[in-house]
Amino acid sequence: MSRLAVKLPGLDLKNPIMPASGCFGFGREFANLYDLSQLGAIMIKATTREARFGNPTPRVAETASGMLNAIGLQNPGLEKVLTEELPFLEQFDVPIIANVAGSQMEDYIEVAEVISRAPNVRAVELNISCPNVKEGGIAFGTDPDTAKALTEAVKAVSAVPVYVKLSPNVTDIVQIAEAVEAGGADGLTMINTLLGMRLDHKTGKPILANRTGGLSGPAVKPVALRMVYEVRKRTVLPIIGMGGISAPEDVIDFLSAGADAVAVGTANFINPFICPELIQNLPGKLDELGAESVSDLTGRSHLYELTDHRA
Amino acid sequence: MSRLAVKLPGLDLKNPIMPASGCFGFGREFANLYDLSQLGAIMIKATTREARFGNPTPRVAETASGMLNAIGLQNPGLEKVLTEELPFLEQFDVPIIANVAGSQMEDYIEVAEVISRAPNVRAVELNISCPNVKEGGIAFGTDPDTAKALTEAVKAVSAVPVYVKLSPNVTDIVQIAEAVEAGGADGLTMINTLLGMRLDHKTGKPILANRTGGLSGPAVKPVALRMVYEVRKRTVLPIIGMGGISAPEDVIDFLSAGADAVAVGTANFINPFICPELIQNLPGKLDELGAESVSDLTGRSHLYELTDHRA
Amino acid sequence: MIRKELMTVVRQREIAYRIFELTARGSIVGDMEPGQFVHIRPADSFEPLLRRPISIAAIEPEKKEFTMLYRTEGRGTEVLAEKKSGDALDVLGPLGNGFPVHEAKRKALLVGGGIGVPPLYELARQLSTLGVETVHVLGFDSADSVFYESEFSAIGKTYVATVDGTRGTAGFVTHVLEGIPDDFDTYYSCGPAPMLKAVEQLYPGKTGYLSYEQRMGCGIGACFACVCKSNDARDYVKVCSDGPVFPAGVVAG
Amino acid sequence: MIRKELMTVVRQREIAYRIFELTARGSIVGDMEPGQFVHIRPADSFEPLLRRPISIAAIEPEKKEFTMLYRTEGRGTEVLAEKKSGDALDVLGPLGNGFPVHEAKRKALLVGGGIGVPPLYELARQLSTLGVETVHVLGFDSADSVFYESEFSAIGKTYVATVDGTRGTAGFVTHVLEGIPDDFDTYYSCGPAPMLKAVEQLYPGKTGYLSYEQRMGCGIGACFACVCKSNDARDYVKVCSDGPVFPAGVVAG
Ligand SMILES: Cc1cc2nc3c(=O)[nH]c(=O)nc-3n(C[C@H](O)[C@H](O)[C@H](O)COP(=O)(O)OP(=O)(O)OC[C@H]3O[C@@H](n4cnc5c(N)ncnc54)[C@H](O)[C@@H]3O)c2cc1C
Ligand SMILES: Cc1cc2nc3c(=O)[nH]c(=O)nc-3n(C[C@H](O)[C@H](O)[C@H](O)COP(=O)(O)OP(=O)(O)OC[C@H]3O[C@@H](n4cnc5c(N)ncnc54)[C@H](O)[C@@H]3O)c2cc1C
Ligand SMILES: Cc1cc2nc3c(=O)[nH]c(=O)nc-3n(C[C@H](O)[C@H](O)[C@H](O)COP(=O)(O)O)c2cc1C
Ligand SMILES: Cc1cc2nc3c(=O)[nH]c(=O)nc-3n(C[C@H](O)[C@H](O)[C@H](O)COP(=O)(O)O)c2cc1C
Ligand code: FES
Ligand code: FES
Repeated sequence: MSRLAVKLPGLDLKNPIMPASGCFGFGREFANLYDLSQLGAIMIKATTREARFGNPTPRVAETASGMLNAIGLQNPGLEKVLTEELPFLEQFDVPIIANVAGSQMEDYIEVAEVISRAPNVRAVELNISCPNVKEGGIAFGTDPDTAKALTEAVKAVSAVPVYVKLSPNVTDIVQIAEAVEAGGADGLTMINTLLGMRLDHKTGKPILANRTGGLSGPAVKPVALRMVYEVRKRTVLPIIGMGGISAPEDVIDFLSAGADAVAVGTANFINPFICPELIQNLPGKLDELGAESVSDLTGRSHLYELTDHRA
Repeated sequence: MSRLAVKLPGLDLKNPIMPASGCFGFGREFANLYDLSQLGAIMIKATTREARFGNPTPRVAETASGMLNAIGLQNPGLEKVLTEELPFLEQFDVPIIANVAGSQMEDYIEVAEVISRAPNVRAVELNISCPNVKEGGIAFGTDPDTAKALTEAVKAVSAVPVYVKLSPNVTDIVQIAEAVEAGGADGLTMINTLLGMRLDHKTGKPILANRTGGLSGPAVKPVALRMVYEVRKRTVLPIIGMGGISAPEDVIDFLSAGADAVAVGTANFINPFICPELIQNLPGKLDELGAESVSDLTGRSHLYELTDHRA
Repeated sequence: MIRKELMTVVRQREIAYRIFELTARGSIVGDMEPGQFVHIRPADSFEPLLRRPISIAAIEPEKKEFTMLYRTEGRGTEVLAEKKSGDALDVLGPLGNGFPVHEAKRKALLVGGGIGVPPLYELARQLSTLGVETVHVLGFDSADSVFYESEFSAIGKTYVATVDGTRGTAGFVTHVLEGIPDDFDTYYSCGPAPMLKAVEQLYPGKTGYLSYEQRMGCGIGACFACVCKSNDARDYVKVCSDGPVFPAGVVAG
Repeated sequence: MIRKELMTVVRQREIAYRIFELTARGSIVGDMEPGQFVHIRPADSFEPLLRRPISIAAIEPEKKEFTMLYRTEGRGTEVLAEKKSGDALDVLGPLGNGFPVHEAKRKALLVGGGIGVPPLYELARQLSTLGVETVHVLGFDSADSVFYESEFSAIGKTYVATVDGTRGTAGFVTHVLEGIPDDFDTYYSCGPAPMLKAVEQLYPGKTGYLSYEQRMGCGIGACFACVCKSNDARDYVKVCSDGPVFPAGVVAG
């Protein structure tokens, strides 16, 4: 299996495949379906200081090749995550990446400081890109100075490496990536969802009670891939890429664009066995492409830069 | 037919349906398929001062429920558009909206000044959002000050109302809308394409010779709808909405979100008869919804603001 | 145990206006219980993308066949309606917790509205097999959307109500309920939320089980799409994994 | 005249490895000419979204039927390959300018590579009807992807080349061309761009027509997706509406 292995700050991944935050809960439901130790890592649902109920329902709506969600960071709160959810996951041989969210900078700092000391948490994922909450969330991820300051503050308290989850709802994602790099981030995860909306044709009323929601799934893959490609050119930070991954070819594409590992979100809803299936198919894909290891593919799209001449 | 009619600055539209710029050429090809006088208006292909060949091929690639294009503003140049293309369109009883692009501010000003005086051009559409050219294009559409300055300059020379075409590749589209409103824009058209990318799975090479391209089609509709909705809340300018429209329900959705009229792009490639078909179906749709006229539907999604109570 | 299986469509037909009856064969049928649901992928495509939750309406474990009854609403159910005998059907299931059949002792009232009627059919069959008398009150929009009236009638007394009065009692199921004796020990109901609320309020003293609907993502409890506020110690419940069937009183208005 | 029609699939079968022969019936067949193409919508879905350009391989105007031959490559052609007799086929066409059949006088050379072979078949039939002798040189990857060899042989002398040498001459069509007489007056060719270039360079003095491929959007000349630089007064040509067939020398390298 070592040809699938990927080493990133804090993370010794058996393979580059992991479920994305919010699409896998805290792993309990999927643990009934397969052995979670197969996974490269697990990105758990966003954790906030206090328990949150989230937004009113409906919270999801389908769109062409995609879906909107406005869950609103529902979670049982830091305390319960520490005492109930993380201990449950300790039975599996898999690194946990703790997605951390909050309304104010202090929230992020407090949650990161505490959760980063849980025995199986190997990295913190700073969620500065949730489009579905009124305060915090995306506001921290669209301004480079704020993003940098938050990264610095969390880095100062975290016992494990800090990955920052970038929002695609920005004019220049490279600028945000560079800002959090300057703030000391150990890695990037990207992308979170694109802000979108669906209406009831009959009434004109927004289908989501929250009115707007985050767009994910195959529809957003071209945008995600472009962003990974752009960011890869300009930072040296490791990237965990995501956005619309549902097949082995998608994994290859994200690696090619410059991701070191990938996360799978929406596809878990369509096929709950997607992560182990992707992991199983990966060696065959590498053979097909004549690649010895996953890292042989990382960033290969950038090789075409030099030879391509344009009018 | 008057229940379909819409009156906008410079534009007396028989109905709110028009082909979007770049998806209809200069109308010649579609004139062989149906009578262009049926259309609400025609947004012609971007015109630049000099002729442009555009980007190398491949210039299009399909994605999940969408397509990428990197045509690169190919057009025969202002002179030929004035002497060959616009005169051809004079035979039809349809207002022309001239999409204007350039590399520098002077280009925009010169083209707008001249083309706005062509007899059948009723409005100028400032394309400050083309993601597929190295200079100009999107650069003018992502910075509010530049967008405002360009709008002012073009307004000063244009003989017809000026609509500004907004890019979705920004952190805050409302900010850009407000800037061009302050610059004197008569209306907004939105959205242009989202920047995206597709790779060849086998080689990792970008499929488009230009590497990145603009994403359009049903995949982007949720993003477009959300942006129209947000902008509608904050400006009084008329909006021509677009992004993924391919069915009567899509037209209704854009009107509901706050558009005064709509444009159809990618769907012309899938069904070249889509515009007349949408026009024909619209009265039936109005009946179904109990609406007397198109304007009865405009902005109705915003009515739910006041009555909706959230936790 | 939740499994994902490519089942085989045995047959499909339209049994009422926009109402389809689809029977499929596969090994997960062995695990199914009345009131549970399956999560169906309408096509091997990104459009429609998500699975659709549909109740289990009838189970034939010996034949490994189950039947679902659904109304075409949008893209997903329309695509599903095109399936023909022999086609593959991508099913995730069985999901959720069904109706507790052993709660009813002597006589049970089953109240269904529209596409809430289907799960009551297998429930009625199993109750009847257990010797429980069942009374069925079924509400529909109109005569042309009534389905399974004779199937229910074959099991027990069946009342039909239609909103437009073109069949049975004119109005809602509550109009029927007000006119029939409440000599049952347990009631079971599935239908739109306002109907469930009304039924719950009619029989405050009885044991009752209500099956809820919510828009779903995963269908297995992982995405928090389908939550409802609850009246018990839990802050909230998930319709997909804590439900869809809840004892009366649990789900908050 | 370009029309959009829901044609009916008459039959479809796989005639070689990943090569499908699909025959459809409809009124637009009456307007078709060899070398033109149709723009097919693979499914009534957003995925695949765009139409796919496929050449017209055989025309039976009396029956209102035409045949296309295509190789499954990606999502669009895979979905197309699932069509069965009786299914609807959404066709836009006929598109583009075909081969000028009246240019050939006595003898014509037809050179096709892979999925460039199909349009040459109707061309060969029509030339033959006009009394023009045709010689066919067809290139494929491997023996299992060879198709229509006997159909072409029934019309005129036919040479096959395969890249891996498992059938006919080993190598490219150019290897065959170098070994046969150039006693034809006109040549026609369709295949990958490098092949067209090579053929063009082999016969600088002859009248020749080449059919090109490009990724397309609209297929009717409106979107500028399919342009090639040209050597003539026009700066560029559009493959879909100025082509796909061009006189040799027009399309720039
Ligand atoms: C537990 C459960 C059991 C159900 N059992 C049945 C049944 O037996 N028969 C039947 O006809 N219907 C049933 N439904 C409703 C059924 O799921 C929807 O009618 C169906 O999903 C509509 O899909 P669509 O693609 O046709 O509509 P669209 O409106 O195109 O669907 C778009 C999205 O909204 C969701 N959605 C739309 N309506 C509903 C709804 N009422 N409930 C939940 N999600 C919805 C879809 O799942 C999809 O994700 C059940 C719902 C639930 C939650
Ligand atoms: C004028 C013309 C005539 C053609 N005639 C035939 C024929 O008779 N038989 C045949 O097998 N093929 C033919 N082709 C090629 C055929 O169009 C492609 O193989 C097909 O579009 C691939 O679609 P896909 O969905 O399977 O592949 P995908 O790779 O999934 O397609 C993705 C997109 O790329 C485009 N694309 C991919 N490959 C090509 C290609 N080689 N040329 C143009 N567009 C492409 C598709 O149209 C689609 O828009 C022709 C192409 C052109 C331009
Ligand atoms: C239902 C749902 C809930 C999500 N919740 C979170 C979350 O709590 N924290 C977070 O960082 N991202 C969250 N996301 C975003 C995903 O982690 C991921 O970034 C995004 O969905 C793109 O990947 P995909 O297209 O594979 O789904 C959520 C996405 C979905 C669909
Ligand atoms: C092939 C292609 C070419 C385009 N060219 C232009 C252009 O020249 N000027 C412009 O303002 N927008 C151009 N656009 C953007 C469209 O006008 C429209 O804003 C966008 O495609 C979204 O609408 P749709 O989803 O209906 O296609 C182009 C789009 C496509 C697909
Ligand atoms: S649908 Fe995902 S938790 Fe219920
Ligand atoms: S495909 Fe649109 S111009 Fe040729």
